[in-house]
Amino acid sequence: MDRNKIGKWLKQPAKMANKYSLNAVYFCTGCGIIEIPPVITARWDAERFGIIPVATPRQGNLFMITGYVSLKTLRAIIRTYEQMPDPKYTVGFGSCPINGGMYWDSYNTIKHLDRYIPVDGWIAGCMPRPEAVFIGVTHLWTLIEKDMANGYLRYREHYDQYRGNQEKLLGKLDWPPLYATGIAQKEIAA
Amino acid sequence: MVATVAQCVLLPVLGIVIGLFFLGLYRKIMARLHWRYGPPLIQPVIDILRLFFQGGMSHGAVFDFGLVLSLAGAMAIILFIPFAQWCPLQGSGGMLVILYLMLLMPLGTALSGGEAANPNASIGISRKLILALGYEVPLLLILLSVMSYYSTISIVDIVRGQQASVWALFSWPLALPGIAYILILPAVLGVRPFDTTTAPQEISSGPLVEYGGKYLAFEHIIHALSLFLGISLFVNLFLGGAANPIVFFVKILVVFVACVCINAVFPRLRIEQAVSYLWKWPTAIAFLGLVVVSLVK
Amino acid sequence: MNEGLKEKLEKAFPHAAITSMRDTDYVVTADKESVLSLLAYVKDAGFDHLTLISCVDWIDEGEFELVYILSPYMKDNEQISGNEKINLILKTRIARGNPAFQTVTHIFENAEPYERELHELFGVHFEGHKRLIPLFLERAYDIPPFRKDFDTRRYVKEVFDNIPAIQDIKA
Amino acid sequence: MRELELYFGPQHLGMVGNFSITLKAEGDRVLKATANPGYLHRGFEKLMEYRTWIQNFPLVCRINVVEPDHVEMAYAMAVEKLAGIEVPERAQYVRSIYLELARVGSHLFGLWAYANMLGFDTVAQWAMYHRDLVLDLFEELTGGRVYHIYIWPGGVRRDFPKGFKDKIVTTLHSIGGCVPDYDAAFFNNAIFHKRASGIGKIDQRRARELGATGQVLRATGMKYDVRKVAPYAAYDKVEWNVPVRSDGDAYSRIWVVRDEMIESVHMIFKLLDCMPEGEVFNKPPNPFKWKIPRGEAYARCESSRGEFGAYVVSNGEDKPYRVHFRTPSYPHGLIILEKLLENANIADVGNTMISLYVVAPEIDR
Repeated sequence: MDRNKIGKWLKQPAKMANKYSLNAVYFCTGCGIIEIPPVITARWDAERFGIIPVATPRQGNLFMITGYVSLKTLRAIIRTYEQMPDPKYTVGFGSCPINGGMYWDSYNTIKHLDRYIPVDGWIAGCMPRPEAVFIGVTHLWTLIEKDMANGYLRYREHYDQYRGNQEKLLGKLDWPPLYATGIAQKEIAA
Repeated sequence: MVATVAQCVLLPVLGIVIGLFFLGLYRKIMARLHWRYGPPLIQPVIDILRLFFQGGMSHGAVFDFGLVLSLAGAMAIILFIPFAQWCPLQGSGGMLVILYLMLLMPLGTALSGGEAANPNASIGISRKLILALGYEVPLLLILLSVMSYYSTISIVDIVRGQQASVWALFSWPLALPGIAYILILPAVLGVRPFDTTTAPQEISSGPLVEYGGKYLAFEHIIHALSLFLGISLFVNLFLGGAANPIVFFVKILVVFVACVCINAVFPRLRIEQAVSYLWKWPTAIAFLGLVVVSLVK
Repeated sequence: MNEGLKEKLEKAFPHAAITSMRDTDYVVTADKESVLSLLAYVKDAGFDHLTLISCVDWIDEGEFELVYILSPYMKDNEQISGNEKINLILKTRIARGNPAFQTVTHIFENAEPYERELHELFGVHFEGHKRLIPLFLERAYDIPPFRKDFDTRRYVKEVFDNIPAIQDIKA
Repeated sequence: MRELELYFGPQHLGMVGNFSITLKAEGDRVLKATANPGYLHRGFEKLMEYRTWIQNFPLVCRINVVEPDHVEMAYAMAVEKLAGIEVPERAQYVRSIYLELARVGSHLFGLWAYANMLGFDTVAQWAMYHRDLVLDLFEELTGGRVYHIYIWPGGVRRDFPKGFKDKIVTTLHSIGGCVPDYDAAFFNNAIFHKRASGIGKIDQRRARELGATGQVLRATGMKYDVRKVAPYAAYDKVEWNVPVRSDGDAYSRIWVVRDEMIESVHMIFKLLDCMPEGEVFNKPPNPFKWKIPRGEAYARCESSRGEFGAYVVSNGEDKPYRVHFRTPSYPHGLIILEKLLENANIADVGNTMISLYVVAPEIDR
């Protein structure tokens, strides 16, 4: 470790710790999950960068939406996302969560993931190769460094809109809102 | 007096440092056995740091209390187990206190995890308690035979007795309980094939399922401490302790690496298979050892 | 046996039309009253593996076509008799207006999820089925989505394209 | 004891694929298990009705993520049956080799999943590494790592590149050289035997009633393999065995998988030896104007989990009128799994599921 890096560690321990300890929630949301096992195992070894899968959302801080999101999965994704403690980062993986990809005319998959939960970064491709995952992660590092990976703050700020969009699609959600909604929400934002 | 107080403060810190080093080493060795490079050695420290900066969620007063109880229990045992020549509370109680305090760790986790009211957690806790029941039986027999052989309950005296002659593992009647201890050591440490308690693929890491943020960080520290404690106890009882901290460290390191290698080559057992294993061979050997020791004595 | 089976079927079920398409595919078209007995019959005749139950929406003719595809398991653990390569495609038509049919779960136990799926995606009701609960879908659709008059592209435009993007309040 | 309701999945480390099982449990014992699919439902067969015959190829391979090749094969065979297209002989051999490579890769993935489920990271990581070597072969052959879109009606998209034969042989030898390691570490491991034997036991009569195929059926002793009973591609050109076991539990299934992998590798070597020269592609008509005559066809092939079938109906248009895929995981995951999990131990839920090799996207489609 060079001196520069040690200096950074001393200055911004929180940021550095968040960067080098990305614990991914292992949620096989779509077909992109097929590239996650190679990424975390012997050939590509993501653990070099501190990325390991964890068992429950409470323990993780990186949420990879791997592939298309069907309506039933969206419900599970929202619940999982809301269970994760702050700060948390979301990465959309593959082209399907970006704009629907090849399922643009499917009646059961959502087209734009960022209208339902905040997304910090995208990795395009179908499938993205393991190298693309690493490039995505290094970009996420840059975003964390510059305080731009603030999806969880956006979620709190615009919770009214996010919850509105979710309920528009899934009907009345059967769990209480994570943050205050309505007028109280606007006060927080102000 | 000053020396004792200083040891009381420094030994738990030393325990945490060594425990975290072990966790890092564990991941590194496992990675190498998996044909991959592995994380940096300080990865557990980074993880814990990150968890302290992450918001956690408490599930009530008992949740916090159980965690503190667990941590306090672990810290307290360190003061009773000699680390080379340092053992601040050697005059008070010895092995019996250790036995009592060792129950605190699973109990605290059970209290705390049970408060989270997650079915996975309750299954994990019941598994943890059953496993503890499984290895406590042979462990008690082993400790009894060691104590009766050296006719003392003081662990420092046992270490001295071994340093005067030969390591207990290689002396005749005590070799039997020694072998039994080796057989149950993975269960005491909770490594494979006995990591049923936290089996992430079965019950989503069991008691830890609802922990996040700083609570999980504390759980990691407790885990690190328990690794350190389990191995220290074994080294003191059967590998002759050490007169020199560096020698002691080398000894626990060797035992730990052996345990990691065992961990790497086995899948995990089901809980009833684990208990039936623990109550069969280790218990039989430990019992035989106790009989032989009492006859020889 | 193949020719024998054809003759036997023709004898037992005079209303069923049997056409052999290729050397391995036999197509049997039957009216809906005789399907259950036909299925039971061919099951006894060796076709004991229900591979697939499918449904085709012939919207122009106002009918649903239920398709049962069967093939034989091996009689013996070791020996291949040569019949195993035959696929028996059994078809019947039901009215599209109020589609209902009897369940075949009492003949083939593995028909259960297939019928559940057809119930959900085509809206075909299977009488006597014990568990006709939703299988795949999360939202309720006015028209079951696999019917031909359900236009998924229009549906996507109406539903998904109407979800607004998140507006930044500060900006 | 208190009755618990447990959700095994969809967010779960032991769950491979986006699938969920709702368990009613009492202590460690499962009283009732309900499979809960649909997390991956995209309505493939509906989407295919909107696309031309050839446009559907990129779509169909997404039905099964682990092993897209057999889906391509089933669909291509059905289209060939409908349109009456002949396939050149060399293409049959190429297809066979390609499908067997896919089987090896898929079984290695299954081995990863199973070893990972038992907490046996070491073997899991080895298996995943070796699967990656197979994917490298695919990448050289087809340009895609996971989805290949290699089989087309009338043959395959391109011939083997120069020196590709040697690469296959080298790769398979390097994987095969590790079989003793796998045996010593995993297949002959006493604890693996303890964990797997007697789990998810199903006898042959019951397996037949419930529509089992693939290694679930072969683990009960029946030598039923579509490659053998209804040969397609070049499977009838070489000698090979169908590995079977008789106990019908998870242990037998995993051993059948292991034997199958070895058998596949041998088969690839034999096929490479007797591969004829010639064309590999009978070009079909212009895909944008290609109309296939009215009719229907059912084609099936043996995927690494069981019988994979495609039922295709054409009404004379340039698009399929109706397509329905018969996937092996469908009966395995929705019926057999539910039946096997009754009265099982909670620790064995994932164990049973992965030994049946349930792949979720195949069920939902």
